[in-house]
Amino acid sequence: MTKQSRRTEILEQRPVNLDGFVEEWPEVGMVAMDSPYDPEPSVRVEDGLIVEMDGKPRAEFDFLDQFIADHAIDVATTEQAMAHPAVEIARMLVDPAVSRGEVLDISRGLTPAKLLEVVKTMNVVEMMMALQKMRARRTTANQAHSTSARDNPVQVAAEAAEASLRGFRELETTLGVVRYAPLVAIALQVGALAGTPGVLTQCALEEATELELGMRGITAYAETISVYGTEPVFCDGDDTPWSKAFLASAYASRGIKMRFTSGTGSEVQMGNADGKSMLYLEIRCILVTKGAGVQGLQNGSISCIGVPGAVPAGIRAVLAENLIASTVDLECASGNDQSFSHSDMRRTARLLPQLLPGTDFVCSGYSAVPNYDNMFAGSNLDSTDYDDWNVIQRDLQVDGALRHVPEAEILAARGRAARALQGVFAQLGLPAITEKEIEAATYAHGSKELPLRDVLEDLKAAQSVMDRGITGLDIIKALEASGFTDMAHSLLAVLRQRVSGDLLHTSAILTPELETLSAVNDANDYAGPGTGYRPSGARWEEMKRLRHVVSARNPEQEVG
Amino acid sequence: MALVIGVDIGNSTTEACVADIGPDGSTGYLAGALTATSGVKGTADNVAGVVKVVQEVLGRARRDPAELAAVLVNEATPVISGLAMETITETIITESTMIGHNPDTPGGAGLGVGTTVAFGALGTCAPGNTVICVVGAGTDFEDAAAGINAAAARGVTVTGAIVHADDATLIANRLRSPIPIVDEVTLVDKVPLGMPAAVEVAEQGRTIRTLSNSYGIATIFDLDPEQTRMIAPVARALVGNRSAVVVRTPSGDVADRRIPAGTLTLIGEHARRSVEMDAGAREIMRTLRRVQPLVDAAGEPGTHVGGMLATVRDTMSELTDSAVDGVRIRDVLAVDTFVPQRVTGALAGEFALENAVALAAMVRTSHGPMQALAQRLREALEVEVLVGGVEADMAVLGALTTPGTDRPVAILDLGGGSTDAALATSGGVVRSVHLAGAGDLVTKLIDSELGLDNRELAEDIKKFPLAKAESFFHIRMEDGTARFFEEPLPTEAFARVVALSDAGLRPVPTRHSLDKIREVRRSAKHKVFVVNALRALEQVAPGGNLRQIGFVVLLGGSALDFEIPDMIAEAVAGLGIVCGTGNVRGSEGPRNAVATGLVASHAAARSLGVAVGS
Amino acid sequence: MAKVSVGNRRTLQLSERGEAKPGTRPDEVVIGISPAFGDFFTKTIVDIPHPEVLRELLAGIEEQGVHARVIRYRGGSDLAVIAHSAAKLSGSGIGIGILSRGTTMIHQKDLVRLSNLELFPQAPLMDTETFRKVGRNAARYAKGESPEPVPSRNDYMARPRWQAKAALLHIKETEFVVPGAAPVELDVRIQLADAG
Amino acid sequence: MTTLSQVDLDPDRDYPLAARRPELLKTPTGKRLDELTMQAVLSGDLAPEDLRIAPETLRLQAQIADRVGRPQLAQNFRRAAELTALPDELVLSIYNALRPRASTKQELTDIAEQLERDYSASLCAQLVREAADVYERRNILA
Repeated sequence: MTKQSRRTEILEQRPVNLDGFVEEWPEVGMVAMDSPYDPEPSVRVEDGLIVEMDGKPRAEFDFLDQFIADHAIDVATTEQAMAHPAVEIARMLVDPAVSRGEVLDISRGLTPAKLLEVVKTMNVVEMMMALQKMRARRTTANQAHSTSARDNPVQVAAEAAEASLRGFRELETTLGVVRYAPLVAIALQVGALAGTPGVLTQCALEEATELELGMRGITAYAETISVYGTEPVFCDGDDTPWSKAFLASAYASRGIKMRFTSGTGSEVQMGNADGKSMLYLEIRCILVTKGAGVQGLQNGSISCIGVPGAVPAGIRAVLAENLIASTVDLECASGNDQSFSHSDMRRTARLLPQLLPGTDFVCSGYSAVPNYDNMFAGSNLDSTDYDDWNVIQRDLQVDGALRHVPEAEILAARGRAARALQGVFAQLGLPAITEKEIEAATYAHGSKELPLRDVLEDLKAAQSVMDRGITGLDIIKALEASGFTDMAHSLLAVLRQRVSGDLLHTSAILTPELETLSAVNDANDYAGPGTGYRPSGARWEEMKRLRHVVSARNPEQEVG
Repeated sequence: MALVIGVDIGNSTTEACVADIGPDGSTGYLAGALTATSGVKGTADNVAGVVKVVQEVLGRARRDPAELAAVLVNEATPVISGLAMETITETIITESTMIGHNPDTPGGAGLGVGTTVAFGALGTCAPGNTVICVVGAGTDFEDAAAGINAAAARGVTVTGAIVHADDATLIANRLRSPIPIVDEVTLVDKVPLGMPAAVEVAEQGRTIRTLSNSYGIATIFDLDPEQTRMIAPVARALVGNRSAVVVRTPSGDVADRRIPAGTLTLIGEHARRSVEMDAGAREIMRTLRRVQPLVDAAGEPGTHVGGMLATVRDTMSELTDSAVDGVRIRDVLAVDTFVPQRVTGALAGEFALENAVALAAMVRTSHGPMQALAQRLREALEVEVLVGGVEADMAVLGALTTPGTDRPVAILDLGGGSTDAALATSGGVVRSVHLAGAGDLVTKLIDSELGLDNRELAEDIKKFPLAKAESFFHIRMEDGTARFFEEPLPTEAFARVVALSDAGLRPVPTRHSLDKIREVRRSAKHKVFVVNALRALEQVAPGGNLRQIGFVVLLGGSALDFEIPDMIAEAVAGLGIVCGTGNVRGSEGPRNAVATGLVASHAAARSLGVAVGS
Repeated sequence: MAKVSVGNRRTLQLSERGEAKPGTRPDEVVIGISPAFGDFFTKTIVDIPHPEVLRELLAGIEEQGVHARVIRYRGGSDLAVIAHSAAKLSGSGIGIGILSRGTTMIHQKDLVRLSNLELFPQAPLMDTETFRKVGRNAARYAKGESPEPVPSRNDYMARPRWQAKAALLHIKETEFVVPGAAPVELDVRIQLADAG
Repeated sequence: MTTLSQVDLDPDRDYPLAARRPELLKTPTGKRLDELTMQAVLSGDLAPEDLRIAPETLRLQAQIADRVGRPQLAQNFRRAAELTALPDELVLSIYNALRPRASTKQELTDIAEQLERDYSASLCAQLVREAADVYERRNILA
């Protein structure tokens, strides 16, 4: 064996060397955003119809091209918009003197290749500048996963309560054993109510069940509606832009908020990238989403993060996809939701481009449970990273939408969530939750510390929830009857939202005061230094608090 | 006419029956309904279930709640049952004298005798030695075969091999002259070296002959009668195996040890007796008969049974808000069973079926908080609620609506937690009894005897017939017939034993054959339901004489089982008893008896002008 | 994750014997290897040499007393297609499909292509022991037994390490596809490499 | 009296409708927002149908989306308004029919006709017809 230096030996052991890195191969699409095979931007309109786009005549359009040309791009302004040089549009994106609205006037007419050309002229700092302005909602927010390796509803409820208390405005769950879904979805909803009011919840399942839980008011929004950037992969997913657009209308027709999901790398991962760069294909997904009339998109590579993460400038491309979603006026839940790296340093570096400028949801799934309990296969951040996150927010004075909460409050909320779920289960005739389970769920870090449940009884009960037609109204009644009146009221308020449809607008969330905040009434107004959203006042005071801060008044003590 | 509803709050289901009653007591039954009982029977938690079933039955009869004259509720007394199991034997192998597991694929066939030698030391064996080769972890099968061939070429007689990996066939296929090989011996390092040993492998489909025979072992190792006596347990432990190894060590042995499992104290009205749990179910039940009627029971603290009896007592005391020492265990049922357990000291992860005793116990209060429950019901339903009728009386009245029945009639209510019986003589006297042990115990026995550790699966095995998916398009049912499908079966069912559940084919992921699973299922049902049926009938029969009973009507959820009613009928067939599953009001099957009885009783009272509660 | 490597002790010689024909023996399992297995590619994604992979699959089958045949599928690089074709050529109806990177599947001829009996999707977790068990289970299905599925393993940190390499390997393998080409029967010789 | 379709909304002034213009909102069952109280839930006066969105409300929200420059979102709300009349199962079955290789051109045309004829859902019908044409050209019909 050749002799190795001690330095090399130590470097070899660094966690970052457990990550995988590969060379680019543009011919097959293994390239982030800079490929000689991506098309040149172009557009031609005849009689109100786009007849050529990005060098391709209409007759050769695949179904994504046609959907984008006919639904996403503004035919009236496209030729004018495309006439602007890419670098000029990029400068408008970066320049604080150009308003968000002025950028939108141009971006609504841009083709996929043009949008790609624009971001290719930008480095990550410029992209962050642009994202800060283009984000749809003025106030940032965050989303968490609350799942359990054993699908334990008591754990999911307690974790949801803690997450809700720590500041997440959306909570998502999914299952190991799918049949558990109704119980876990109820647990997520009840738990979220025990933290702060107004947290929206969802349960990722196959389309029909997910829609049914939503229609019954057991969940409040939907997200796992995937779109892809090439025709064969879209078809492999058993969908087309038209089927997805129809599904989007179906959700809106029931007053339920929803967003699509896509991300760089999925097409090359499936070996069908059509020789195009990952970002070009992702831009097609973004425009399909726009064309379908969906208010928002979860993107940032998501479950394929290992692919862009392995090629040069891949994480720059991931930032670019978030930026483009915002630039075409969509809500963006910006990834950071899947296990990404063995290296803590690299995990943080991958996070900062979304955290620093702020996005509508900085994480589209921060794991509120330890990663071993994360049924979405792990996240970039988990429940052991809470304190790090809070310190970074405080160090840089950027709002990642979380806060430090004293232990006593967390225990109270977790206990209350478990107890409320005990009441709801009892009222609905579902399997009992014992005092021991409540105690364990209150103090646990993960599912390993909870008593095992009788899975047979739980699964039977889960089926009965579906058979008996239990709805959100039944949960309200059960909460009220168990003495959790405040929680009953806030759930009714959430359900009442679907009558008004206010939450269907771009980037809508409910505040803890149960007010709707969306890109309509809380539109991003960033216009350079001194403007836009920046943490101040009570929120900044809240962000200053950490687990351990030495008191200035008496340095022998800690505050908070 | 008055519209009334009879409601029976049972342990697991709440049933209702709605009827119009004329002034003369004439009764027009309109509909029945059933829902899950909310909370423990006889407590205020039942309100939700009662309200639900009342709404449902009215809906079915298409009648307006406003018309309702009264709701009749049975005197529901809380019944709680508990289950526990104690393993009472343990197989221990000392000094690694034998390996007796059944690897799927041992190699070669026949008997080899020689001195154990490590594979690595095979090269140092002198020509003329007769050896058994011990191949440890990490040795490749080609290397092992080459080594054995080389030793044989040098004149070392290798008569058999003991191997760590699943390599026996692979090695045997590469030997110039085949030898018996036992493989998958996980702790092969613990096999004593330099000791006389024998390896035996039987042909496929056969079992070993020599090592399972004490005299066979005595012949091989040249044992005297005293030594043969010592080795006898080894031979016994190897009976039925396809392959085995016996190593003769100075003090090696196989022991079948009894584990002290604590005592159970049974307190009767007149006597009090203790019985050791490890004496087995027969002895426990015999002791129970001696002290009957049972007033209370206690288990030794620190044992499973002691813990279970204490939990049952605590739960009941909490529910009825009474002192713990006021709660009495009113019946126990002990059942002999087996639990697959890893053998202590074994080298190949061998399992032995250890003996165990399962115990079901139940408590029953004399009366629950019925008046409080009735008051809550009045408020919830806004209608008169009458509590009336002893449950057993009502059940008999309901059962008698089964076409073809007459007094004297006994009913057997086969539930989840308890088996209840009542007898109505021709004179109208009703005697009743509640026994521990029913459907839940059957599930537990199936679960532990098959080593499933999955109650949901055990429940499906209990409830549904079995089949084996022989191809993607047909299954072989447990009765031997084939059933064909147009659409291919689900992948997870392929080549597996499946339970034909409501929700489709449910694979049973074990190595057990269909016959074995069926046998365990049927014997569990027999040990619980047939035993309890006879026990119950004995206790209610006049003078304990079963022949005095004319008719037995089976009621309750387990009376819907596909084989339990037949098993009970068969057991009482010789006693001149007509036994069958009830068909309440000629339409409800074994359901709705108490609810129907409540209505019937109310109608009778009304015709006499003494309606309950008026 | 432990580094899995067993060195290059053995060599693999695969000689083509013409188009693969359906088998008639009811006691056989057919192993279908991907276009570049043991050819352009020599080891799995975690560097297990292909001779060892094939040897373990074959040993698992032989230990059960079942006969094995090996074919190369040339017309595609989709694992389900390869495994299903192997199953359809197998006298017992049971086939194993394996890709160069190590992803493996047990298939049965009557199943729809997109289904399978057992799938081992995470190539980085496939070690020699697992390949042996795959061979064993396939043989046991062929004998009409009900083997317990080989326990599937999962590692949420596999994504950052292997996701991109797996994609590259897949694309590369696809380059060796000869559209429309029939599967060919192979003679397999696995030998110890010459010492020194 | 002005009908809802004549209401002229100003996003700055009128959004969110629940807080700013509750008088414009009714459930499909004709209930006002302030009738959706806890009292009503507990007394059983509220059914799940009372917590659904009405087609008129979706059209008001479409107006807001248009006014803030989101024509596609507005169009989605208008399609959704049409779908409020369809039972859940029908919605799901049309979605399934729109999957690749799931339907023939005739089947999709029939669905479009049914949408127009039975539910006056002309926007949705148009989407389905458009899909049928594209699917034919891209060869993904059944």
